[in-house]
Amino acid sequence: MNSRTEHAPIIHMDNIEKHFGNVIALAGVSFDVSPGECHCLLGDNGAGKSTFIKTMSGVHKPTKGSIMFEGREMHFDSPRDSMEAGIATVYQDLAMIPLMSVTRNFFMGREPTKGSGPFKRFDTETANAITMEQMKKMGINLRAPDQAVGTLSGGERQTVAIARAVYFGAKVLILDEPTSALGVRQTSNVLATIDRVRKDGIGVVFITHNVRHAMAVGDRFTVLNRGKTLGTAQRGQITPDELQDLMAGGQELAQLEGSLGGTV
Amino acid sequence: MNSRTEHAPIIHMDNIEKHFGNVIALAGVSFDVSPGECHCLLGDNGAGKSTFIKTMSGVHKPTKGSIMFEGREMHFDSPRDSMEAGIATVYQDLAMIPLMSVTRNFFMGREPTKGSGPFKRFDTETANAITMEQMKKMGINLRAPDQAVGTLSGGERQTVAIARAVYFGAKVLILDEPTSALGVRQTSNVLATIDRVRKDGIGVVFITHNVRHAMAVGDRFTVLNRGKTLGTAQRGQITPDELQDLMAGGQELAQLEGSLGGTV
Amino acid sequence: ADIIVVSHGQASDPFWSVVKNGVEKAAADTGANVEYRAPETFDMVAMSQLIDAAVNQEPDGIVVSVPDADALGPSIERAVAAGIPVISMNSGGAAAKSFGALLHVGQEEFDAGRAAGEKMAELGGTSAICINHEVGNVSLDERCAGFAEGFGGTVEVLPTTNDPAEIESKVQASLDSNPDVDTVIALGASLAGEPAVAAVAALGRTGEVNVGSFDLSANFLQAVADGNATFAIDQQQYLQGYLPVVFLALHADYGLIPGGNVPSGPNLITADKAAQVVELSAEGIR
Amino acid sequence: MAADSTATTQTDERIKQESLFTRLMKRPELGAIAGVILVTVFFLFTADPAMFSLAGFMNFMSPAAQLGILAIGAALLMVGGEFDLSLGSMVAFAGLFFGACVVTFGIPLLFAIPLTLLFAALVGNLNGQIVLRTGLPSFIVTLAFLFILRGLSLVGLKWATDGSTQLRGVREAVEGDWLAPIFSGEAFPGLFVMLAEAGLIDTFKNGTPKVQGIPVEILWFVVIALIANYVLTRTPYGNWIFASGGDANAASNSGVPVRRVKLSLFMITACCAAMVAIITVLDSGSTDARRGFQKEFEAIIAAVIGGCLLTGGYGSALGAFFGAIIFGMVLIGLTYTDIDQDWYLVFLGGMLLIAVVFNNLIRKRVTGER
Amino acid sequence: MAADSTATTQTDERIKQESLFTRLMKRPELGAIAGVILVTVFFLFTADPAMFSLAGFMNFMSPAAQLGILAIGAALLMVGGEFDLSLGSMVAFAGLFFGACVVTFGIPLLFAIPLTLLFAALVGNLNGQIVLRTGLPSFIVTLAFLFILRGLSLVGLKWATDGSTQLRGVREAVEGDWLAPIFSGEAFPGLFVMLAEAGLIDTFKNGTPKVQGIPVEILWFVVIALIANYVLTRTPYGNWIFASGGDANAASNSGVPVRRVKLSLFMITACCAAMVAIITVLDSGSTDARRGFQKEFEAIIAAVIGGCLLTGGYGSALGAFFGAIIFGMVLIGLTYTDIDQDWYLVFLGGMLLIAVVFNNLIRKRVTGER
Ligand SMILES: Nc1ncnc2c1ncn2[C@@H]1O[C@H](COP(=O)(O)OP(=O)(O)OP(=O)(O)O)[C@@H](O)[C@H]1O
Ligand SMILES: Nc1ncnc2c1ncn2[C@@H]1O[C@H](COP(=O)(O)OP(=O)(O)OP(=O)(O)O)[C@@H](O)[C@H]1O
Ligand SMILES: [Mg+2]
Ligand SMILES: [Mg+2]
Repeated sequence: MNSRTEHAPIIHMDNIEKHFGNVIALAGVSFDVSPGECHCLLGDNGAGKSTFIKTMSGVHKPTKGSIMFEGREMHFDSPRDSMEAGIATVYQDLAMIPLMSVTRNFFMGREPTKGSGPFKRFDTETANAITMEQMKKMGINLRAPDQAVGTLSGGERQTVAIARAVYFGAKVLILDEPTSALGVRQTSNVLATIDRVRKDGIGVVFITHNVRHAMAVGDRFTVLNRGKTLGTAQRGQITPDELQDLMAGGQELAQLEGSLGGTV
Repeated sequence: MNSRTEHAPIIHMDNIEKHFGNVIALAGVSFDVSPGECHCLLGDNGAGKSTFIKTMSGVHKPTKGSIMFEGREMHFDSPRDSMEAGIATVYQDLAMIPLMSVTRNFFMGREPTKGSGPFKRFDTETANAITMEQMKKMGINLRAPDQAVGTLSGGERQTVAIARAVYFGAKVLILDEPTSALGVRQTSNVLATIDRVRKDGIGVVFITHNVRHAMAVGDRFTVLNRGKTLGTAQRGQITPDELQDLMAGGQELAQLEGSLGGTV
Repeated sequence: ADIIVVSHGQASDPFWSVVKNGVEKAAADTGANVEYRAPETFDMVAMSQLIDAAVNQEPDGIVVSVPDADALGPSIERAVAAGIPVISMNSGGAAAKSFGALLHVGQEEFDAGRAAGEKMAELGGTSAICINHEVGNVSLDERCAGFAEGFGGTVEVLPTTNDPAEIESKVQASLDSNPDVDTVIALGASLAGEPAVAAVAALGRTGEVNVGSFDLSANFLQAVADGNATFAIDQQQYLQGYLPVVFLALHADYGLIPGGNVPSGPNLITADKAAQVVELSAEGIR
Repeated sequence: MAADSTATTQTDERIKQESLFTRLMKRPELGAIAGVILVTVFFLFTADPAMFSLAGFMNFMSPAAQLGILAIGAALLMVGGEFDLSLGSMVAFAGLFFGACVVTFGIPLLFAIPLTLLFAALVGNLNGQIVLRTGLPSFIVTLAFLFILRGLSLVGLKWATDGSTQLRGVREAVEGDWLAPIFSGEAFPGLFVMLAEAGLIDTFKNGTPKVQGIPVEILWFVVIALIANYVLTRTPYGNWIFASGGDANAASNSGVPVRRVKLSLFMITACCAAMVAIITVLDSGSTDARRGFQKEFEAIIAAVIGGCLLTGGYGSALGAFFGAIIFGMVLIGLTYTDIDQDWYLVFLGGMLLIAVVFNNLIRKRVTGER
Repeated sequence: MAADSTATTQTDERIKQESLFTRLMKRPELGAIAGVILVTVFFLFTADPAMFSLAGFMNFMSPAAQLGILAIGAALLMVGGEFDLSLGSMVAFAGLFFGACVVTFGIPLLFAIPLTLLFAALVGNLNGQIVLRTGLPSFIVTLAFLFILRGLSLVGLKWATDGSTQLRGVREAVEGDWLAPIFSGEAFPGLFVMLAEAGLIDTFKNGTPKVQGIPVEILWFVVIALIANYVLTRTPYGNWIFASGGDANAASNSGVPVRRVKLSLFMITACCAAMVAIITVLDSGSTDARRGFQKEFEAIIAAVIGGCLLTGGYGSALGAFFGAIIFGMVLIGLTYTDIDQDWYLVFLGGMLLIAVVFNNLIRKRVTGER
């Protein structure tokens, strides 16, 4: 695996705060990702992970704090801006339109075209073929590319979102609990995919609640708790059990674990 | 754990088929749950698990097949019917109204009242207190019970749905991937809860993609694949690795697993 | 004989329902097969399409009202070109004649307005409001314009919707904020005239403020008879429906047609005559 | 929605202190109050002072009340996720039914009023049944009923009057009926005479008070708004309405009897229309084929001004209450000003826009950002 | 939506065979065709045979075409998740602008037409800007413009004509302008004279053909429908429209420029209204303050009949095309029957209801169940 001192970070978030009305979701979080690194963002439910990566990808405007992208300070006004800068995101809610077909969702906002001038049109055949192929790579055999996303199963839908982000991923790939609804085979595929894109020099931000998934691909681990950073650790500096304790907010899990037999 | 021969099954689904237009989602699945048993329903993405439990809880009408509840044939016309029969369900999409508060979602359809006659009204205080308490039991400290569900984090939202089903659960509790978005601590709580309600004599149907979660609480394991039953096994008759292979549809996982280090 | 009547007023409009009753009476009297058609709002484009539809059915005669000669002209010319006799009624007589209509039965809205204005001026009015319950309906606009010309003093147009409660409130508001107003003219008796009478009464100024109205309604006539309102202007629109149909039926059967226009109004109904008309109005004849 | 605020006992470091003002402004109905204040201030500066005399107040409140009763029905239905475009035609149709009961058949009010409400509820039920059975959008189904009921009113009127479009004589028919004062005219006339004698309110030269009482529709309006607000925020049924409108699928999956809720809402809305019909027919003593024309539209406007979402699942009855008042004030208030009446529609539109933009701005400023 | 159907090479045991008929019926526009057929059959039995002569066909198609051009604009906007209630007022306002250009300022059509379209686009842009900046529902914002534009038309007309509400003399002003035949009157008159001489089409007694050509609005209607359909189903922009309407948040998160899409849709819709204004003003030679009254309503009806969802994200331009034809046929067709005008609205409503219920039934029967 790459060692992180090799490269300057591609994105660096400094002391980010985010308030919603009177709710303080983030109370100062710093974070960075380097090219070719998989940085896992971990933490309890409601810790602020999703809110944090949404400020990174331009959905939310930070209340305070700065975002440096490739060394320059950036103000993303919309997700389109961050996308153009080279950040691809799988949101926890997937950002899909249920009434639209799989293909149309896959290419939403970045449609392939053929023809030119006024006859430049959506290249349906190419789009369909790419969609089927990318989905197959992730272990899902779609019945037809024009099925509405709303009628897909939970895991199928999640796979579409991941395949899309990976296909268009440029410099940074952000994955918010990408494996939560996936089957065994699909999960393996996604983890393998993370491994592959990282080797291509892309920076990956990976959010998960599964310690084993995190340990399988992570180079660094940052744990959030109640809107604050609890700490960051390099791969090898921390055991799975320590990490699990951190993720649960440092609480005593021994008793529960005992009754259920080890790491969950 | 209870041995399943002790009781007659509380619900018995026989040879269920379900077609959506030209899509065959279920091609004949049989399944039963006994009181005090946790029956895990496993399978690949798109295997038909959610569709199956939705026919069980009255959301879908089966195209073919029969449903026996406590020995009598039942035709659930709506989820309300199945609920009244004593089935509580956590749907994969959670069935929550984003614009409504946590409390209102928690008690939706089964509001506690005070007063009588024309002055019978929603007992907000009781409802709020119960909601906060049940959420705390699951490991989530809500800021306020009147926060809109749409602004909760993914895991917080899932916890509300689970806490609701457990609170109202009567004879059968169906959980469709309840732990997918949960943190470590919350997952432990949910597994412990399953264990507890099972001991109270409630039949539990538990859908998950996580072999470790299934092995931790399951008494029986049924695996679906492409709309058909692949097989059923008793606890102790099957090893986690065998189960994992079955869940992935019996495909060869060795290679992937090798590169990522063991069970995912 | 088959005769089609195309007007610009909806069947639910109190004024036009009387026209339609006249049409029906004529149909019964002559034995002709008569259809009455109108667009559902004041819509000249739709009306020209209805005339086209009538022409396509090649009846023995067409009766039209002509509130917008430019818009309806081509359709009328098409009817004439097709050899269908056309009689205009209610409005637009001169223009219709130039398109080839045989004659006109009715009264120009502008002239009726002027007659009302002159009467109000004669009663001593100096400052008036004209309640327009369908702004942009050209025939109503003309009534107001004619009224202004005949009246001479200041005339303020009060635009309203079709809702009697709102009209009553607005008239009250208008009288309240402008105490000089001594004359109220309504462009329709049941929609605007009755609420206007109620508003004046609510302000305790019955008798001080003269209320007049176009067209008739039983309640308004009752108010005239009781002295709460001054007059109602009747254009005897029953005739505008009845006569053209009878003329066209006779034309179809025997080739007969009168040699000139028939003016059906205006006709001011004041306290002395009002009581006799109430019952007829309640039956939709006046 | 805003009903369940408890004091959480422990404090949480993840919550900022919030002022009372902010907390109040989060409620949808209070945004509408901001609109009312803005409109009032505007007219205080531009309109004739007569507008804010007691008589002027009653004068703009009474059309607002008639609209408001419809708007509250429309708001409940919109929160429940459906529309009723046949509302305005229902006013005419129920008015005809009521008028015919009273005049043609001479039924006393004690029976005529419940009969009319029952009849309206039946029509509402039919609307709802068609929407629910066919799964068509309520927009298109009730639109068909907009036409059908309007047409039937015309046909029925002609039948009931032998050819006229106006049915009259209601006032004579109900003369002396003890129920009439509850549904028409002014309430508390004695009180106002006393007030006038005490010199507390304006009188005409002859000593009778300028305002003889509170028009009953205003009282009905307030009562109905309070009941609707109570039902929506405090009862299980209210919770079901929000749930059905927010996501019918999720609500049904959680055990809310969505169909029954929606059906009952269609019936309630139709009854609101019938209520307005009864009040206006008794007040004016007659009914005609144009009654309630386009009121469905105005009712939806008032509900939206009051914070209802067109997509359902969000809104408040009190919001619709204030929305109707805003609309009524603007509608009548412009007559009190000096603006050229040709510009009337321009001002109406402009005022509406400013009122909603303003209340939206306040709400946004107060509750946070992207 | 239905554009992307490829033949998946391998077959899947989880898919049943599906007939061509079933596949066709799944498309929203084809449900509307079922409605057209039903309505046609109804009138074949009840209406004067003249309705289905060539002249009769042109006669019901030309209002359908005028409505349809608006309906297609409304449908695009609805698919994009917004409404434009100012559509009808925009017809009057653009008509006034165009009329004033031509009559008052004597500008030739070559400039007057683009100017009018540009002007309409500006107003549409303003609408859109307000909706997007304030975050208010487009329903309430465009409603304000419904009033404002209608009011401005009235004021403008009075100004342009010195006090009348009707501007006349357009026909004289454009006499001889080479662009006029493209936007008014009938196309291909020569062809129809030839056909008449050859005895292929009906003539009046005096020998002139009953139909002098295809009214240009019908041609425009067809062309605009085809273009809109192409854009919606075949271009990236079309995909963005569906996405923006389906879930603006999700679309924006996926990189769709939602604001730009919605803004452009508001402008397109306004241009459709201006187009109708130009055609009707040239055709009738005049314009008045009531032009386009309630057309916004009819346009939305036609779009909904054609399968558009009010909630956005679903619909088709061809559906709106057929929806407008259904509406136009019912509107004019009833005048070819013997029904009494009093019953007109009842039949209009009934026919609409039956047509949508029928096309819905067919679609449901064909595509599956709960
Ligand atoms: N729009 C909002 N308004 C108010 N509070 C919000 C909003 N969005 C998020 N929150 C609150 O901010 C906190 C952080 O939410 P976030 O979604 O970032 O958590 P998370 O770490 O992703 O949790 P999970 O693992 O459950 O997905 C939560 O407590 C949530 O209730
Ligand atoms: N309404 C529908 N219309 C058409 N196809 C559907 C519909 N609902 C489900 N399907 C299809 O049926 C299959 C089974 O879906 P289901 O949601 O039951 O899968 P699942 O086993 O729950 O998968 P996951 O683990 O991903 O949640 C999927 O392939 C899905 O595409
Ligand atoms: Mg999250
Ligand atoms: Mg599932």
